[in-house]
Amino acid sequence: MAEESRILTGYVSLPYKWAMGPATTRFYEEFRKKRIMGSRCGKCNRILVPARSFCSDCFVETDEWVEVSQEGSIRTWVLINFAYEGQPKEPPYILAILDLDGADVGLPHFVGGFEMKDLETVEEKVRIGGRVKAVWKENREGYILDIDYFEPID
Amino acid sequence: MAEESRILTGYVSLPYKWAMGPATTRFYEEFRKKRIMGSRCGKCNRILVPARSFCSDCFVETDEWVEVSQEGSIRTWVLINFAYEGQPKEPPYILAILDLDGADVGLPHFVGGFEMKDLETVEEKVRIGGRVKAVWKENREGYILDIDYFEPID
Amino acid sequence: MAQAVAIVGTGQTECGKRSDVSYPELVHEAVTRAFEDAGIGPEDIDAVVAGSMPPAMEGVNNPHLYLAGAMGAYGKPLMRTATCGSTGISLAHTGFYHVASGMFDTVLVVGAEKMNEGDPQGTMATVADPFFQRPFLAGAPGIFSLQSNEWAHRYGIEEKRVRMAAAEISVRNHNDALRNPYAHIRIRTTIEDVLTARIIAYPVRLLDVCPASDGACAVIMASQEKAGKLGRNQAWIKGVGYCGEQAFFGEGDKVVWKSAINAAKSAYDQAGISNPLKQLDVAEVYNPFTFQEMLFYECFGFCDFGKGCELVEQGVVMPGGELPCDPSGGVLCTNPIGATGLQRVAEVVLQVTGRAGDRQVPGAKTGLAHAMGGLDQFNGIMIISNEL
Amino acid sequence: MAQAVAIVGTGQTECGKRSDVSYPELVHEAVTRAFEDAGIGPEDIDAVVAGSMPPAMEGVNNPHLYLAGAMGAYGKPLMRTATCGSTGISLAHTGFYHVASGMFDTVLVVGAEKMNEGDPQGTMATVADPFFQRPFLAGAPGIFSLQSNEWAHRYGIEEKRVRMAAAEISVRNHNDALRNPYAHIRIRTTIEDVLTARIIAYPVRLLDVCPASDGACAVIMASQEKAGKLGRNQAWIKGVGYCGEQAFFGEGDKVVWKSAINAAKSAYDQAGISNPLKQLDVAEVYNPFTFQEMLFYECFGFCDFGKGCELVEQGVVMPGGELPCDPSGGVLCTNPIGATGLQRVAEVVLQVTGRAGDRQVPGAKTGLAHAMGGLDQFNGIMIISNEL
Ligand SMILES: [Zn+2]
Ligand SMILES: [Zn+2]
Repeated sequence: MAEESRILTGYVSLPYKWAMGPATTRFYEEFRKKRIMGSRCGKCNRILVPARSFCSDCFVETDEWVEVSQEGSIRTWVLINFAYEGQPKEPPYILAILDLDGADVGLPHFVGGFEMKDLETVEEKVRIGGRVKAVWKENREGYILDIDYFEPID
Repeated sequence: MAEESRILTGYVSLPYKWAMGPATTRFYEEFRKKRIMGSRCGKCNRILVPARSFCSDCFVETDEWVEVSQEGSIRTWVLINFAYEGQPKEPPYILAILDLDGADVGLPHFVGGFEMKDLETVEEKVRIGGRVKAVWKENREGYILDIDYFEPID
Repeated sequence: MAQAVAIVGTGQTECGKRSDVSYPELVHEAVTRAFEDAGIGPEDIDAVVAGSMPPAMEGVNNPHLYLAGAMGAYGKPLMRTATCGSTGISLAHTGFYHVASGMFDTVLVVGAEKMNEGDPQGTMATVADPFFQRPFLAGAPGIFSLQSNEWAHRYGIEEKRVRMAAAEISVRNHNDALRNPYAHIRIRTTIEDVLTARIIAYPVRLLDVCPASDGACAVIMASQEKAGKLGRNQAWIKGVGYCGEQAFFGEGDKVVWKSAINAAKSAYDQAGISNPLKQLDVAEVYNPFTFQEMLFYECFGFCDFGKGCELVEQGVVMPGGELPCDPSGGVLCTNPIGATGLQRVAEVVLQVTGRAGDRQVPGAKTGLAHAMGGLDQFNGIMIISNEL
Repeated sequence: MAQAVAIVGTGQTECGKRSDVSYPELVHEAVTRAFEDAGIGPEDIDAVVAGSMPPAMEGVNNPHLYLAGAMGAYGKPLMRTATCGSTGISLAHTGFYHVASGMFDTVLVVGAEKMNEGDPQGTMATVADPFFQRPFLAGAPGIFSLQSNEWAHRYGIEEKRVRMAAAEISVRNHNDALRNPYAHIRIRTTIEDVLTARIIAYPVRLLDVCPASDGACAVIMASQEKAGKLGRNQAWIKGVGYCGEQAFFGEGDKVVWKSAINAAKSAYDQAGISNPLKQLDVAEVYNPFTFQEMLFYECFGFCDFGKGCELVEQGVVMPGGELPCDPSGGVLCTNPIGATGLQRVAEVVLQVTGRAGDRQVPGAKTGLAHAMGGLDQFNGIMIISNEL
């Protein structure tokens, strides 16, 4: 008896109401209209995507909003092949950092639109530097997943 | 448009498997048999309830296990009258710290077994120093809620 | 004592339900104001110390990352300190150790919370172990009511008297909060209002309890040399104390409360304070619940044990009294938890540098800032003076 | 530099799936061993610094309370430091600032995690903001694979070569772990095993990835005076560095990686290190993923950028090489995250005091301990030597 150790199982579940603030609210209003917006930092001159209220590096407020392209190139990518709690889709799927044309920072998103049977079929479609284009969902809620994925276009 | 701030709602839900360790495992095996066990610290000589593997004050391992009484007195109590996520029962209910006979530390648990219409009816039954006795559930799982509540007995 | 550490700037946001901004934007607001107050910018900061409640409060599990840009932390050492309710004072201690070590000249310290983004009492119920205590922790009101009832019973203070003194504290705090531009709850209350408000967790009624607030507070600390170069308002950290107790709520004595007593004693010893009532000019006592504040008076040596009510009845801790407490309106009217302890520090800094506006305690030179956390197991103190 | 701070004791638990004990019991084990190693007891400790991952990892939201008794913290100042993956090194920094400030003579520093109590990758996905990044963070493997692929592509290192070097690192770590009584994964692997293991997140395969471990580590720090009185094994903290980046994963350059470069630079400057390959005798590089370790070699100045593979191929970072890395078996074989960075510190202490048993690097005098966290935004370093 003495040296046993039982396991107690349980869940912690909590609800959240995250306030977007004006910049993210506006960014997602534009998103519904299939526009990807960036904001320019007057100090370092970078176009930041997603558009935001202050520059991450410079601690100054951004003021100018500019639309960036829905096309860009793959900075880096990974094929996800394991499962975890709260995962947004069934593996396998591809995560990537994308450099959209006109933006100075990378955007994390999915690359998809083709069958991912095995690594070989994936490597035929996806490579660093490869070009991609946003594929929008029909019903858009004003959220990052309004873009279903970015599709390879070269 | 500019100054709106939308709310994004969501949930974070995660599963847990808490290892009890040998002391808590044994404590709850005894609990199933309706026995409340304490452990004695050889340094400060206190009987600690729930029984545990080391003394919270002295950083020494406890060795001797002793049964303590299922009766005790109310050190302090509170009538809970508000709701929150994950709450163990519908308010109103009474939380208390109980000094069980034979134990040197207090045990948090419910006081119940009577109707809690209003503060007046509650104050007739519950007072600091009042005597209580454990009321066990029929089906015990080896958990602190195997005691349904402590019932006033004076 | 260590080498001298000054507080050279403070910045606070307006508090309340701040769904007009995101959590990072809220923090950005406080930090911007701290920079303005100190007359410096992020380029002058050598390290950043940040903290909040357990991140389940906002559901973003790496808050010091989420908020990094909002604190101007890019390219800098960044530390996260988080001790639950006492986070704000632990943040101030961490910043103090950073500068006192001689490793950094200027450190930005930031505490923040957006309690309206989550379920505060649900989060607080999960601070306890899952084996024994979790079902019995009805958030903060449950814990503090247990303590208050035990305290009143121990000293045989009759209920009517305790409730009246608590009501006077509530009215005082609500009045003070009206003079603090950063405070959350801004209503004028009467004794009658407090005594007849809805019961939350007996004896605690609605106007005895703090709100769930969104807010942020930033404080800039500097070495003596750096502070001298800045040549602006300076307050000096004279003593710090913190003490912890057992994980089991029922184990310690929460009336003659060791962690509160010891935290104050350490800080007093360092600051050379032997008679706090005489030597302190202002005290920002962490008071999420009116009743609990009187218990702190006793543990901090403002009066003998069991005599907390008298300080209220005699006006000692009221505006114009010998030791006005919580001129900011206190935690009772504003509680963005991760910021709350640091707001106590910021208020004492404003008071001892004579910049507290309508709520200024005339001639305040030395003050006490306090915060408390855990399930009533942690207390932390900082003594701040306008003289080195 | 600040006043001298010694490490006078370390204690580690055996790591793995430790469901034989509760989380507090696990911590008690490490702390007991640290006291034994230093020849002191809890009564000699002036303050306790504790930390772990975001508490969602174990589902107990106030870990420093839950673990207070297990650390002998009753009646003492208690600080919680938590910076995600870099927690262990941030803990060591916090302990260092405590002692260096002159406020405390002897400080107990404790890092712990019980990753088998929760869902580690699910927890890690919630470290990111909910607005933009959360869906795209497939825990740690996703992030680190993105980084590794970008690194290899940037320098045109062919895939076969990278994978072979990574496999050699994996085999080295697994062999070393067999000589570390505290390590979790204890299997002998071959290059072939690593190259053909199941893909987790391409290019990362099962044997390129750290496990989810339960484990705890405790370190005792002391002032020079106190260390002298103890008169036992002493290691000295010669330099510390930490650097943070932007909250947005896609924003910074993760190849020429500013936070890693700057953290090392700060620590080197303090320690007087200009040629790390020559002046360091051992390095405990935080390597949850084989590929990433080579990137750290470059950022820490062990070689030029793009040349990380060469250090493996030429044996420089292998046992018997000029700078053996991760003789403990590293993070790759043992990763109780909140303890992991502190385990790096403890291993370097054991190495420079000549007490690392079968895995001792002969004559090691000075070593580097490292940890990393965030979504690849935080790096922290500590340089430790057997000479003051
Ligand atoms: Zn900029
Ligand atoms: Zn004992």
